[in-house]
Amino acid sequence: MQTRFHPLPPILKVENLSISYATRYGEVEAVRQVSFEVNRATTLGLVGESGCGKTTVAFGILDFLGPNGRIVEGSIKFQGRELVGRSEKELRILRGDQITMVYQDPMQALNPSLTIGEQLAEVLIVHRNIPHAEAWRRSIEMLERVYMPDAPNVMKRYPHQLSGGQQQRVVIAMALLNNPALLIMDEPTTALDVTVEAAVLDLIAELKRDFDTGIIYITHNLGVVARICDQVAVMYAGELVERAPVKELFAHPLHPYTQGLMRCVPKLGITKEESRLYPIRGRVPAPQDRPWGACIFAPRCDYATERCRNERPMLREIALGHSARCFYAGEIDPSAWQPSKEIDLPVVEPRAASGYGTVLEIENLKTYYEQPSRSVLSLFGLGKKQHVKAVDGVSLRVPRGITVGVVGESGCGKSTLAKTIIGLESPTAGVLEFLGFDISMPVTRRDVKLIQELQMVFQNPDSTMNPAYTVGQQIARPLQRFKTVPPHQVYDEVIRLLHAVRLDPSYYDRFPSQLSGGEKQRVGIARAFASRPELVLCDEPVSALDVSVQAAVLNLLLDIQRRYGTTMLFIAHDLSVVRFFSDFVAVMYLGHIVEFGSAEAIYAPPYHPYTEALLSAVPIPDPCATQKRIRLEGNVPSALNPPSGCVFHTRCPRRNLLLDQGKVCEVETPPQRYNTEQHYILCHIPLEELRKMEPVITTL
Amino acid sequence: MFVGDYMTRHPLTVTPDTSIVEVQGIMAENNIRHVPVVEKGKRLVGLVTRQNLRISPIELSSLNVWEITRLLSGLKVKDVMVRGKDVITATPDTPIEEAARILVTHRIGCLPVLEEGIVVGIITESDLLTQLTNLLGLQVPGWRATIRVPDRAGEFAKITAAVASRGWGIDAAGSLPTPRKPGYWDVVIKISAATRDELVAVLQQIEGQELIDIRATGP
Amino acid sequence: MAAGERTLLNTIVRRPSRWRRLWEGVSTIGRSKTAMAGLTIVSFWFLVAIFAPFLTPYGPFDQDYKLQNAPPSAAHPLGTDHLGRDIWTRLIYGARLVLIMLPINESLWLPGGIALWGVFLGLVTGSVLGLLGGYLGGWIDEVVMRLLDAMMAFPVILLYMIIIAAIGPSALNIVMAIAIVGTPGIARLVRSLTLDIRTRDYIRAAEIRGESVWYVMFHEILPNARGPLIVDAMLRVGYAIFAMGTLGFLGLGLPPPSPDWGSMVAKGRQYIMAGSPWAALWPSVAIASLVVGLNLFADGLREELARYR
Amino acid sequence: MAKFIVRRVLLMLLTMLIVSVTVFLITEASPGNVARNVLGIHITPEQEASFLAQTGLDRPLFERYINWLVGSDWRAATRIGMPLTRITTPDGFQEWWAVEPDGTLIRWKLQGDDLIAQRRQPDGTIVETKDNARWQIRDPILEIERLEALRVELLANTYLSEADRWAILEQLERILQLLHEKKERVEELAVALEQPEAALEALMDPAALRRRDVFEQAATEIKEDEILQALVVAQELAQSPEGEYQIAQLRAMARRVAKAADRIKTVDPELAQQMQQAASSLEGNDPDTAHLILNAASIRLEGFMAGLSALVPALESNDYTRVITVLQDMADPAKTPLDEGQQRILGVSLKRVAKALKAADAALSKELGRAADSLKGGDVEAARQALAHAAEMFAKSSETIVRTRLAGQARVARTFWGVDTQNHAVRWEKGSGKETWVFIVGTGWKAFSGGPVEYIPLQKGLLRGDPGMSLRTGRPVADLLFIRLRNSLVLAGIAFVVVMPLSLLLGLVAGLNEGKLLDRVLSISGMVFSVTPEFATGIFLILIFALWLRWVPGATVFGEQAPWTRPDMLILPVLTLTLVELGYVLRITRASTVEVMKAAYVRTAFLKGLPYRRIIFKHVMRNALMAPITVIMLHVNWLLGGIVVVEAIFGYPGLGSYLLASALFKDFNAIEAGAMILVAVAVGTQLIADVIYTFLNPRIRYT
Repeated sequence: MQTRFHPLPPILKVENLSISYATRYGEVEAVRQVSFEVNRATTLGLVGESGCGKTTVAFGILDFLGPNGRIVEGSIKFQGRELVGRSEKELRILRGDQITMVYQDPMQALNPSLTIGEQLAEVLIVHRNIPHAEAWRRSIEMLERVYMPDAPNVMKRYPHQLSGGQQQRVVIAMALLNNPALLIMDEPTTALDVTVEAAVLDLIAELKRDFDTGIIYITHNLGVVARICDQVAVMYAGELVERAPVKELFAHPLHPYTQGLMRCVPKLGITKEESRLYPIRGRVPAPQDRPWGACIFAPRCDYATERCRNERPMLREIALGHSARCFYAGEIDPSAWQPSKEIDLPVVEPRAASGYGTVLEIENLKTYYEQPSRSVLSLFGLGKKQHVKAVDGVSLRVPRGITVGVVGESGCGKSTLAKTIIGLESPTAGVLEFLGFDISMPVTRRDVKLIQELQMVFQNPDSTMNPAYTVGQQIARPLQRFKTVPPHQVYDEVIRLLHAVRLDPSYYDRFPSQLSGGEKQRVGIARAFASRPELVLCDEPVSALDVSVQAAVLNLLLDIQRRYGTTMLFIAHDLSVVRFFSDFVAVMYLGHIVEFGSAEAIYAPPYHPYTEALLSAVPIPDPCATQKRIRLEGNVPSALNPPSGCVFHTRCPRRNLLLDQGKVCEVETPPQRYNTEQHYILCHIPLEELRKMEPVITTL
Repeated sequence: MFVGDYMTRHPLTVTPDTSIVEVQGIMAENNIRHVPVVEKGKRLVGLVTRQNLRISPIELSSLNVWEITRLLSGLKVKDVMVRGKDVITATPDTPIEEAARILVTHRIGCLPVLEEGIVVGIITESDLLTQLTNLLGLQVPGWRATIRVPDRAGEFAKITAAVASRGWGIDAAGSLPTPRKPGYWDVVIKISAATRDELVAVLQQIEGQELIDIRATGP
Repeated sequence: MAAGERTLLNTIVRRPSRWRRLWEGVSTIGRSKTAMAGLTIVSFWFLVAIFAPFLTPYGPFDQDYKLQNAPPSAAHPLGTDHLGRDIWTRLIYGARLVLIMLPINESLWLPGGIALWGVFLGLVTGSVLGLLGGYLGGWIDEVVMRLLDAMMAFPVILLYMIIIAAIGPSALNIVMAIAIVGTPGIARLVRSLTLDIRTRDYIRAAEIRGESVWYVMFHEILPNARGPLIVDAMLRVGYAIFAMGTLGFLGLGLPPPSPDWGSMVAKGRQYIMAGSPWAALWPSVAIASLVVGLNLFADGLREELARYR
Repeated sequence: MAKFIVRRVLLMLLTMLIVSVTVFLITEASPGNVARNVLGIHITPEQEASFLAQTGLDRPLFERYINWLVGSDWRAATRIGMPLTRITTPDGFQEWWAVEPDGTLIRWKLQGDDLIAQRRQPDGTIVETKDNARWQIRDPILEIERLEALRVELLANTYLSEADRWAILEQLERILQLLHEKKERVEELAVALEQPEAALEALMDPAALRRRDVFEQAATEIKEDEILQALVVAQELAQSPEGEYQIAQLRAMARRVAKAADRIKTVDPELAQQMQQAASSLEGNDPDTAHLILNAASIRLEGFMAGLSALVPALESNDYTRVITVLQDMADPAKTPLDEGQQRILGVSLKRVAKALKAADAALSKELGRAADSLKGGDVEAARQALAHAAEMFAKSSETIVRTRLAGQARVARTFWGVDTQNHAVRWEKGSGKETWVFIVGTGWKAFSGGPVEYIPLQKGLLRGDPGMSLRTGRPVADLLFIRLRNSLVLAGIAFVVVMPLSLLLGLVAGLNEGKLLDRVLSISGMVFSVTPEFATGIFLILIFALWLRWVPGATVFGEQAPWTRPDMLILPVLTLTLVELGYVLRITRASTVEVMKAAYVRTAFLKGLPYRRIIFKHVMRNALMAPITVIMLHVNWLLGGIVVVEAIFGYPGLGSYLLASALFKDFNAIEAGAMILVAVAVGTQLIADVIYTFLNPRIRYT
């Protein structure tokens, strides 16, 4: 961007915007007096936990609030012109032309029964009145502009034939076709894998520069904000609580909520021994329960005073360009903050993986799924059978009492590994021993004593509990089934477990629909620990939770693990969480463990090239940190037909480190190279070369 | 240095049916003087400037205050704008000096920039003047030196060679024939990596050239 | 202060108890005009069915030879049929057969009408088949689905006709026929619900506890399929009444002289062109209103449930 | 795609196989007896057994299913020892013939004791020759068993004089002896038997045989008695499914009923009046009313007429023991209670019987006449005595008949497998004395001593395109089925053409206006239409349009005409069908539209700033119609059900009413064929629906 004498007016100026919905509780205000500006070629990040009204603001700008929503007051000035009160027809001309939007789930946002080309071209045809062929040509150009491989062909395909990353590129191309002045992006990368996310974020940054477009970027991920935003607006419970340039915000968060959010996020490169996660207590109030005439954050605020509870603070500018909605903004010193006693913090001490013996021993484990062939012959049981090699030769030893994290992109086989261990899938080959017993059979044929020792915590809080039973019944069931305690003590034991997961005994009679996501997850944990298992598998237990809840659940897990001395296998795609939570980390790619080692070892050179790429893709919640920019090309290959030799060779950015430019990778399976006794890398590149790599992340 | 790089993208536009009262408001609020008029598909149909909106008092003098109000509220952009065929436009690949020439020769204040008939931007006098300041390095802090050189091939190379030999870089440069002194050109360079004394020492040593002025400029 | 905050938080977090939820459910129905209209019609028929003997001075088989095909009058509010029987009396006794009593033989009857029993039995078999197919998958699913496909491919009416023609038209047999015909639809619904529910994590949780297949099916899955099943069952009761009427009309209903609505229409139809439409009209209205009522109720309920999901 | 279609077609075949087996099993579980449906309720057990044998219904389920599926001719051909072939005669009948080695078509019939071979000439004419050379002696061991049993019966028989008994016994012993001696050499046996069998011939009395004929004649005459006819007509109507008559049939029936009414006018005026009423109902094309009235009449007639009508088959079959029983029953006040009117009618009827029997047995006739007179005079006691006396007399006079019969049975039986003129493979047997009942077209049932004893009904099987014979009509199922199918397709087709565009459009409109008044009106009325049973809708429509407004006829009467010749009669059936389907499709379309309108991609389309019409036509419509179109196809099953009911309401001669009649009749060849057609239609449309769906939904096309 070139500098100017005369500053141009902001593209979008939102003032005192309030939006309400008609619900069964009456008219409920979802967004209350929000003000912000978006300038040309800048990105405004709209951050906050779910339910804070971010998306409502986005749809409010386009006045697309559905039949029961309406703008109560406020003004939205787009390029100096008021949008509130415009007719549907006038808005229609703006939508898709001057103001466009990119959505969270690209698959849902694209019409499944129209080709990509039709959906792209019609934007031009409608807004530009140009012939079809011309529109088609320009659409292809735009697809190429967003680095879509094989654009002319993509135009003829249907959405489901593209991968998630490609779909998101299509949606972005669609949004940019008319060279809009304002682009609203609603969590555009949340559904994507971390490596794809990184590529999409790069693309967004580049497009912002080239098109002079003002961007509103809605996200809950502070790392993403730090990476691509220029300005940040923090929303809480429908109100804007803080607004600042990105570096300023991260350096000096003024509002207690912003400060709290930052304390919830695990920082990459810091272990659990070094850092703590401090969850914000309580939860975001539902729109109908929000207090008027008080600070909306007061019930959860550590600094709240009588004034906060009786008077509503206004958004006021504390420093240049930095505003906060807090009476005490600027007076509060975040570094002097002390956790209140209401938050439970686990005591964490470092542990080594020795001396206690092995809980789980996996040797060359393979789990294949049969894939029905597409030929007519398969009807008669003929035809070649194909196998999805979900787990393809994994060896892993889990010592007692420690946590092993498993990371990798989706489709790398980490969930299948968990299912195989727990007994929901049968291994195709290999050794699977738990406490010295063979468990390579489905769970139904395992001894009940072994089942009891091996439990699991699940990802999705909404489906982790059976909606038909109360909390108590669900926790009691494993107690009854495994006869952990005598029948008459079951109730007491359930109450004890509820205490252990910091839930009030009154929760005993509640139904899952009455619980929040974090509470459900707590019940899930209580249920998993009810049988006092030796090993607990955690399959992405926090990835569906908001950051503050995530912090609380992570703390809880750490605490319970310490108290029970449980061994854990922690599966996640978020490297910072894994780093925070695990003692050892296994990096998986296409059914193989490509690197294994202690958490510290994984996050410092030597890296496996894949680990390196993963690390460089992780969004870091620190705008000042620098990160190597390594981007993987293409998609994860199909596990039906994995690449020969090293499975990673098709995407490996480091093959040129080898003398023969990586020919050997295509042919030979890479050797396990041991860096230390407990750290190995599966790569053809010699360790010396790998050690020469620079750390991916350097914090200033 | 083409118009496409320096124009203002996403210019504010109005439609032919916008009332002039509203246009006036928009201009005042955003502090602009030119608004392209577009119809469906962002196709240019005209241009409104502040001049167009000015109504001569003579025209109004015969009317009473109610009639004026009614007249004004009824007036639409299409009644006052410069019609499409009369609007002079540029394309994104027009060189900026060409754009400046057009502005000067036609004595106008702005050029809507069209790409395939669609308004993609607008370039105004002030945009061009901004670029003049950039051209001469006003936007970077450093030393602005004016050197008078004879109108001969290789003179500019002497300057760059001298600067490059010290490992400095030229942040901006420009040259014009010296006014009222034929056979000479004034070269302006902007250097930020050196101190004033170092720079003076180097520039003064160049044979056949004269350091006329050196001063610190910056934003 | 901290304690005070706790209570504030608790008031926000506190959710209604079980009774409260039930009351909310009832008031949900109350909110929907559609559901209320349906409920009114259905309750009307239930009430007249229950109190039938008190609502008419005649018996359903009493004949009056002097008054054949009479139009409505004070003595016979809806008129009489071709044998001089009071149509109102036969209608409300017919409602009993549909809704509140299932005659097994001349002296024994079970509570719950033919339509209700038919749907109930269909629910039982359909649920078991659907759960088996949906949860176990594999060849069991394949077999179950092929069987259901074959039954679904059978035109419903033909299936009814053949079943009733084969096993003869008695109340119990009509119940069986309704159950048999209803089974595939219910099984498919349960199967699709099961396919959805079985992907949930709580099913995983039960499985890794090593729970038996039956426990998972009947304790973990079935309770969660309840909601859609209840709505579906309500619609199915409507269809069962529809089917009963159709069977009666086609001469496959309860053997005469039972006050079967469909048979009443079939008999009455013969006198329409002779100028006495009452005997055909009223039972038609009765069936139509009851089925419409049930559908209105189920629709309204479904809509209200969907609206606040 | 290819895989998908192949898979679906295989599944369709599998489904049809399962369905055909199911229908077979269900019809098998049926307690109702087809024979009674076909022949009336007064058939004798022998007639019933014979009927079942002729139609192959006495065979085990498995065998019948195989016959139905792949035919029985190949099995019959091995029995006969000649290949069989089916030809179609110039007048449209299908005939089975055996093929002789030289290619001549041949079949057989039995005339007296002679086997007659019919040979079909190339020009279609038939040459008859005696073909007794083909008779074979049956297994001698079985014959010995049978004759031993006969000897026991002979010894026990009380109706025979001693002389006759011993004469027959003597010959029987000789025959038995010959059988014992020469059972290994069948050819010799035939010659050796000639002598004793000729002796038995002499014992048979030609007069007795003649009297047998007279009995049969008497039976025929009694059958023509109008009172009895009235009963028969009433019972016929009571049994036949409603709405299943051609106009000509109705007229003929009306004449019979009117005649019967006229006849009993003097005897029972009240009854006569009722029957007159029934006759006029029949004239007015209202068989159902007639049915009701006649039902009442038959109840009135039934008490004693049951006995009288039982007399007919007894006389017909020369079953003197049964004749006696019937007479005794009539004499017994406990078994036949009579009121005054009934006495009068019975009197009239008995008079008639007496007259008919006069030639055959004068004494018996006289006694019956006396009974009739007594009844007329009101002296029931005397009448009963006369009847009892008649029974006694009849028993005495039947000695010659018995002798003749037993002499006939005492011969060695001959047997032969061949093709008869009724399209069966038949094993004939003569000489065993066993009576067999044969249904002869135009004549009715006739008993033969010696005749067909084992049948394989010939059919090609469904897989070879032959759905078999209809039991109800005696004609091949295919003949009528396709005409009926055509009629139904016309009805369904018109309804479909009306329903589809209209309901999709209305559904779309309702869905787009979700929650608004228009939507409420459309969806609630759609719901009301779709859940109101077709017959109720039909009744309402008839009341409004046929009775009240008198715009269109309330019933359809086409006779043999094609339905499109009377479009006015099609209006109400089509309207009924349309309303029900309309509501259903409308609701589905509405729901689907509402769902699609909430989809994220429609939101995208709105936020792309597309004009409303473009969003609806391009983004919403295709996705919204995906569900309804497939559901409609799946709904063809319901549509078929609706057609059955609509056809029943309006008396429309379509496949539905045909199937209903067949189901009520348990005419399972027709049911099976109809079911196969319906299932093929249903599964076929599902297949089409799936194909359409894959073209509408690109996700399926490519995965």
